[in-house]
Amino acid sequence: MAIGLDLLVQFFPNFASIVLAATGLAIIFGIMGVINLAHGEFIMVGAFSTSLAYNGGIPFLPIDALPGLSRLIGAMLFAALVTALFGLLVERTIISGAVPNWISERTLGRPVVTPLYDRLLDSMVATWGLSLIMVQTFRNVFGNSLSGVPIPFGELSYGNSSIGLYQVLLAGVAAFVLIALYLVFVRTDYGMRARATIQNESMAQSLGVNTERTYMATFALGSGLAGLTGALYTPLLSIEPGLGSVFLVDAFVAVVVGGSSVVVGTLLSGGLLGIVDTLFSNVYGTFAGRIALLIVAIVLIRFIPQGLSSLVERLRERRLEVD
Amino acid sequence: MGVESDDTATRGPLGRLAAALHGPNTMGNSRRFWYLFGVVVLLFVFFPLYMLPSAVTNMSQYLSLVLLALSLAVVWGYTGVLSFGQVAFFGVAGYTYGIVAINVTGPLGTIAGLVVAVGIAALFAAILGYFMFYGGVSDVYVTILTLVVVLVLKTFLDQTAGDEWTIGEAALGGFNGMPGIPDLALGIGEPFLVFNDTVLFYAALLAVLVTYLGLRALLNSDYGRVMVAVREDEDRTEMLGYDVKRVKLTVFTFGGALAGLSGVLYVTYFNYISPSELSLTAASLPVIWVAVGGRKTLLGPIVATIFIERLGLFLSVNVGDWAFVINGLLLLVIVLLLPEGLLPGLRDLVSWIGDRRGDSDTDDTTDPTGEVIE
Amino acid sequence: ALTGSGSSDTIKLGILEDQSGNFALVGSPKHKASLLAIEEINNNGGINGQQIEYFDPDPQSNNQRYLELTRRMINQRNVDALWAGYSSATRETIREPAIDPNDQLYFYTTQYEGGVCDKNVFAVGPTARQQLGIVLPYLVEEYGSDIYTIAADYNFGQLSADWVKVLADENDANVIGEEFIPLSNSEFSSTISRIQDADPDFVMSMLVGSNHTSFYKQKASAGLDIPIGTSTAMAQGYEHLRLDPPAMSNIYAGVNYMEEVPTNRNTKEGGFVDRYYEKFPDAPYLNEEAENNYFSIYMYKRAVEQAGTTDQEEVKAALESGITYPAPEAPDGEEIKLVPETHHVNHHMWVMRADEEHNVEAVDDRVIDETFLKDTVGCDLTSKDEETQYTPQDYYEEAG
Amino acid sequence: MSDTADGMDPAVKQTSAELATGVDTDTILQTEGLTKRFGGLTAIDDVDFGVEAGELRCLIGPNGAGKSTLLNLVTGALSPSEGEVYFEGHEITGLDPHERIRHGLSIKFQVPSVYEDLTVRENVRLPIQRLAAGSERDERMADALSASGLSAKADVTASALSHGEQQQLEIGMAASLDPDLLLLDEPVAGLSVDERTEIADRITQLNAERDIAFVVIEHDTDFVAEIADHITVLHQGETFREGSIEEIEADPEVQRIYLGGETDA
Amino acid sequence: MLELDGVRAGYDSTPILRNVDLSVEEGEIVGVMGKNGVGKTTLVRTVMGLVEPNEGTVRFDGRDVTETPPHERARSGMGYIPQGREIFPDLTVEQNLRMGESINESSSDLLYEDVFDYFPILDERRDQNGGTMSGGQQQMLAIARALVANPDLLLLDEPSEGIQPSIVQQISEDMRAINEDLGTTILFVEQNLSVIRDMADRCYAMERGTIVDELGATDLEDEETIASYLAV
Ligand SMILES: Nc1ncnc2c1ncn2[C@@H]1O[C@H](COP(=O)(O)OP(=O)(O)OP(=O)(O)O)[C@@H](O)[C@H]1O
Ligand SMILES: Nc1ncnc2c1ncn2[C@@H]1O[C@H](COP(=O)(O)OP(=O)(O)OP(=O)(O)O)[C@@H](O)[C@H]1O
Ligand SMILES: NC(N)=O
Ligand SMILES: [Mg+2]
Ligand SMILES: [Mg+2]
Repeated sequence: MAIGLDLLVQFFPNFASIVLAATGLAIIFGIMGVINLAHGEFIMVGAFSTSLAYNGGIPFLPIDALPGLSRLIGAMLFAALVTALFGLLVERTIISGAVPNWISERTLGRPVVTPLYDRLLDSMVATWGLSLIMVQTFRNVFGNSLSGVPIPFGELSYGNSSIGLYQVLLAGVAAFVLIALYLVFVRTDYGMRARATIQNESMAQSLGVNTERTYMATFALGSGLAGLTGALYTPLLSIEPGLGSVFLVDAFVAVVVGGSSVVVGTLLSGGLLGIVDTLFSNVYGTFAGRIALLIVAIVLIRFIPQGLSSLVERLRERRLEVD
Repeated sequence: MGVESDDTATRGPLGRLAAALHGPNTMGNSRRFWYLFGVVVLLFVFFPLYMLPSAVTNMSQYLSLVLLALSLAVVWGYTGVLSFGQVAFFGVAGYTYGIVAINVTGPLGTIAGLVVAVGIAALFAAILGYFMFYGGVSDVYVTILTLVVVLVLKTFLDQTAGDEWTIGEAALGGFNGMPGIPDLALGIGEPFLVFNDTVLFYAALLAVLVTYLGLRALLNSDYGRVMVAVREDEDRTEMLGYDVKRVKLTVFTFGGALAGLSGVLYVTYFNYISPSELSLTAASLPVIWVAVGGRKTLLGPIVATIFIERLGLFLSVNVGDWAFVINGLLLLVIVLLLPEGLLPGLRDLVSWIGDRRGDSDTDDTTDPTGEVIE
Repeated sequence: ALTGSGSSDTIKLGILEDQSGNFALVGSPKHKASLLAIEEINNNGGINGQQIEYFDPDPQSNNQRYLELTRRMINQRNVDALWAGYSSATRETIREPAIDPNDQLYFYTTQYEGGVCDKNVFAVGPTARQQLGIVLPYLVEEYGSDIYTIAADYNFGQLSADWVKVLADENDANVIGEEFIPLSNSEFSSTISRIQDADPDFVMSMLVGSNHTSFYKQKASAGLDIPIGTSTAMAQGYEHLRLDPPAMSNIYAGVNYMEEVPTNRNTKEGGFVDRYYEKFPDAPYLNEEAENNYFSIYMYKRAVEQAGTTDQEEVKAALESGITYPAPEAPDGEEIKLVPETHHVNHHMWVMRADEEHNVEAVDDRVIDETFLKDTVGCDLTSKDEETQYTPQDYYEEAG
Repeated sequence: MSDTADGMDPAVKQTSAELATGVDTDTILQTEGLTKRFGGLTAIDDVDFGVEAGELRCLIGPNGAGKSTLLNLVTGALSPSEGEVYFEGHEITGLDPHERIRHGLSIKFQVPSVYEDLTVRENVRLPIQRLAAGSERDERMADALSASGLSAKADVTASALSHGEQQQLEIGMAASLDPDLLLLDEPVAGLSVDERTEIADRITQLNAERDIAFVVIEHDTDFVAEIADHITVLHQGETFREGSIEEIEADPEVQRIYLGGETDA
Repeated sequence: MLELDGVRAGYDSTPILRNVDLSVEEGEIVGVMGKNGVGKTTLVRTVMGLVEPNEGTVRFDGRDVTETPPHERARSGMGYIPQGREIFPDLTVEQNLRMGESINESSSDLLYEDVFDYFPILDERRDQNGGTMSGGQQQMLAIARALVANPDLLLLDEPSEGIQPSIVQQISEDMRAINEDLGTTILFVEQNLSVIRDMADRCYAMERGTIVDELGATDLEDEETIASYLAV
């Protein structure tokens, strides 16, 4: 019983960290066909922005003057926004090549950059370069570390153990993010149009989709979510330029294990991998948790290469069959 | 695959060699290329004469990494299987060589180490490849799966510091790695040739040369054409009667062996190996070398590997703080401006400029009703 | 041993410390303190009248780069002595292929697991046995005998955990739980819950690196309020300044040095701390390894002066003659001593405690000798040239 | 290269023996009870489809009748829900596509599928290099190129070919595998009138001279009329009618479900 | 409704269209015919804005749209049925149809009923992925997708390709009906004699990237004339 409760409580932070690490990456990967190896650094931008805003490091923006919890929430929202805007900048300059092409068309008379959309491998190399640039630029500009942010909310006691309430609440935030995304994808045509755009860009244009705006919005949304993740983890982490690398691997594994559907896939992979991690970490130690998570990922990719969300689709088809 | 040899009997041995090395799948089919190639090879052969010893040993390191790049060029560039896991075979071979060579002393031990290491790397690749290709894993899923395999290995090796991880005389050594790995050597009992310093350089140079020429021959052979066909369209190739899974498995295994050879040369350069060879950064480097150089070429990855590695050293000596930034910018610029890679990009640029010069005449004189369209 | 190039009238030192990459946080104070020592020496007339020339390319926390640069330092720059590297993995990367074949005089200054017995290597940082040897007995005395060990899951952590067991035995305490955490882990709730279940008197933490820093924040937010002894936190990565209080509250670090060590040489006006911040006003912290770089450059100076030459074999011999130095870690009138047989240092060790406000104060201090190499395995580089690293396996073999 | 290895499989032997007693030995392709379901949809429903050696068969039927699916089941691109496929007396149901190809099957897909980034010559070389070497290979490549009308474009990359040229190239590649049975899925869709004639000629010629049996799917009734010996109409996954072109065109049910009120002149 | 004036266009540096002049009046059905590779598809893509002219102007509904991106042309009323279907393979049939809804922003009526009436299979298969539909079914889906939002101008590139004969006939009839009932202007490309004859009010003949002839209603009665433009 106590063990069961322990496992349940431990599951929440694991679930939260996998889901929050993965959503931004999943959207950019699933919808734009861009593998963002700088995803961890986008998370880092979120964390740095939160820390700077919270500690009064942003000129003309007195977030540090806000009282209590609103100071933290203000800093986090600000960070998500900053990262989204930063993502927009990256999209325009690197991913779409729009800015360099605008320049080259006026000087050389022709575009020089082919957009990285749906070029998985090229986008990997380019964003790898971006990640090198970001980590070291932040190091040079902000130093090797920034001062942190306290963890709010205190502790949650259960049995003879306790855990930071904040870490448990993060699971709620992760669930909220998934629900919000679900609504965005289901209630609006945005998700459908975005998927159509990546499947056949010129046809989507011919049907009235402003594909350029779709890409910009998608990348900004994915970046904003990465920024939010960084913001949410600022209280828990030591704020250093390299902090993003912790998230990258889990995010990748979760995205691939989840499959093509961003919301369902991330939910399922966060759930399953979270359970595996919790179970093995608790029973056999952290190393076992880590290895078990990776090995489960390998087995899943091998046996369900289309991802966990394809299982749901198959179930849906099964139902159609019965109808 | 039971493919017959080319019809070259009439051209004599030299002609046959030339025919074997030429074809649509590799860059550099002109006479001018081979002159240039000869000059570059000579520059390398005399490298120790005009360079400092540290430059020579560093170059042997780059040359052994070139083999790793080539292994990925074959697997990814020519067969379309993007493995993020070449460093796994590299690392496994490195550790295996260390274990064997530390335990079996003397030159024979090192040679046995080499053979066993390359064999284990190939076997590992074969098992992994079988698991993936015969299980229908493809595309980006291969990429991620191989990456996860690397991370599992690294996570495992990081915690092997304890005494229980000592194999014979060789301790795996955890994060700190396995020191004391002997140089490769030839001889029975007493070594008469030890592969260190300049000797290692020549060994690595020879390995790269042989590999390059051998791969040229392979890629322009019937089998090489099937590899390219698999890259271009797996279904079509299957429907021409080729066993696509087996081709992928064979190439992947071969790539594993080549990466393994690279790993062995590399650890004999360091006399040491540690799990950092299996980090995410290390795993991505071969992808970057090959992507930057031009994945559908052999020369591209060779040039890019040496260039990028040497540049890294240059920047860390001369630039300091902003070295990573410059390095990153360079990658970005190359991928964005030359998506086919450095060498093909330069080639296209040269021909584009040539075209522009030629074109500017014809453009002006094109008759609006002229036969422009075929 | 040297074929000096044109400018043989200077003494050449190679300083390979991480200014960028993963270890920059701990590496850049090492780099800075080295420059401070060199500048001070040059301003005071150099060594035997010769000015020091230094080469300090950035190895970027990359072991491959370390080896390339080490070779370059040796072959191209002909350095007379080399300071290089933070992690033990880095040291091992360069030791066998570059340091030993060239008999290069090499200072490794990081606090480490111990055991290197190599005629070319001067491992002048404190060893795990020295650091744990001051803090563990203190905590047993203060809080009780049940110890829970958490350590980074790699060599340093595993060997440190072994030393905790050895020292627990010596102090009639018991290790009631032991847990190793992969370096990539930054989620500690299950660890925290296990500690709470075990209910020890105190925790020994040998967590390493920025991921593990999260532990201190997370245990505070979980309300785990327990004394923690450590050899890794605060002195290297100044967590007490980087983390919001009370994350580091009630943490006891066993160290040979940190910025707050209350000696006159250190904190008095014009002392080490002042001189450091005068030269580097924006530097975030002056850490344990920085002091080790600093004093070892001065020890090198003394050795050269004693030998009357920069010939590396003669300098090594001079260093093996029982060189001492009034390092900032030691109180007035005391000099720390380089042990000739082991090339290690008998440091003046401190127990430094952080309170709820993260103010740090010294609660205990004394000299602790490095006994493992000398007494247990019998490393004696003055009589036998060796190039070995001993592990606690050797301890158990030798000491039962 | 050859398929002699299969003779050693006792199971196959037995099946072919069974087959030999019951079925006309001239039958090179036979499906038995072949069924393919996609979710709730039965795309192919218990189909027994047979083709004689040397025959030129057309397979027609409404959109979605299951024609492409049937070919995919024969080549192994899809695996059946039920039923078996026999080729030249051997059961091939469980074999990989490449093994079936080596038994003497060959296909041109509905969507043109050539190696777009390779030259025409490399495209043609791939099927041939498996079967021939030396001067024989060169000859066969030259023949294949000229038969496809692409000798002049041998060094052009296939992506630069027109739609019709790509169709010709793909037929040429499929034919150069020396198949006993060649499956063509809509070979003239999107082609102009004269190109249709060329392809019709090509098919009849291959059929007559090399004795290759064909199954051709096509919606162009004029084209079907021009080439077919025998026609099978597929409808809702089942064989609906079989017969000569005249019989089929005259069948009011076929007119209703497929041809429309009046057929093209 | 649509007017091309001196249009030159091509891919990269390869010129394809040379000096194309063409106009379609409101409510007309105009065909374009010509052999493979003469540039018919390029012409339609230029009208849609997917190929940018190097010279000349494209006018739609009285406005110069030469520089207007395709999505704006679509929203202002152009419906496009490309050669080769270009169905979104991983969207369901229903989603593919919904993608067509943004065509012609000015008209709010959606013609799902009519469309399902023409192609009942699409109604039956709403939840099937577009990419798994048969070739002909995809062609129907492509036509339906462009029709749902009631475009002012319909661009059809070989609509009969891969479709069974009875439905080919039906499509010609349906197009005429749409044209009459809704006033939709149609520009189409075809190889199929009978479709051209049944549908077109007027027809342009293309050769080597340029318009070489125009066939009126009477010319179109005569199959020989049509065939001569389609054959060698
Ligand atoms: N993967 C699949 N999932 C679901 N349904 C499928 C799948 N593949 C094919 N179908 C359905 O099976 C039926 C048969 O399709 P098939 O492609 O064989 O038709 P066809 O006779 O070739 O038609 P066409 O003449 O239009 O090419 C169609 O209704 C199609 O929608
Ligand atoms: N994306 C492209 N890049 C370069 N050339 C192209 C491209 N698309 C078409 N072409 C070339 O432009 C020419 C005209 O092509 P287009 O598709 O417009 O012909 P078409 O008249 O529609 O032919 P079809 O009847 O076969 O559909 C052809 O020579 C073709 O090879
Ligand atoms: N020496 C260490 N901390 O690796
Ligand atoms: Mg079909
Ligand atoms: Mg066309």
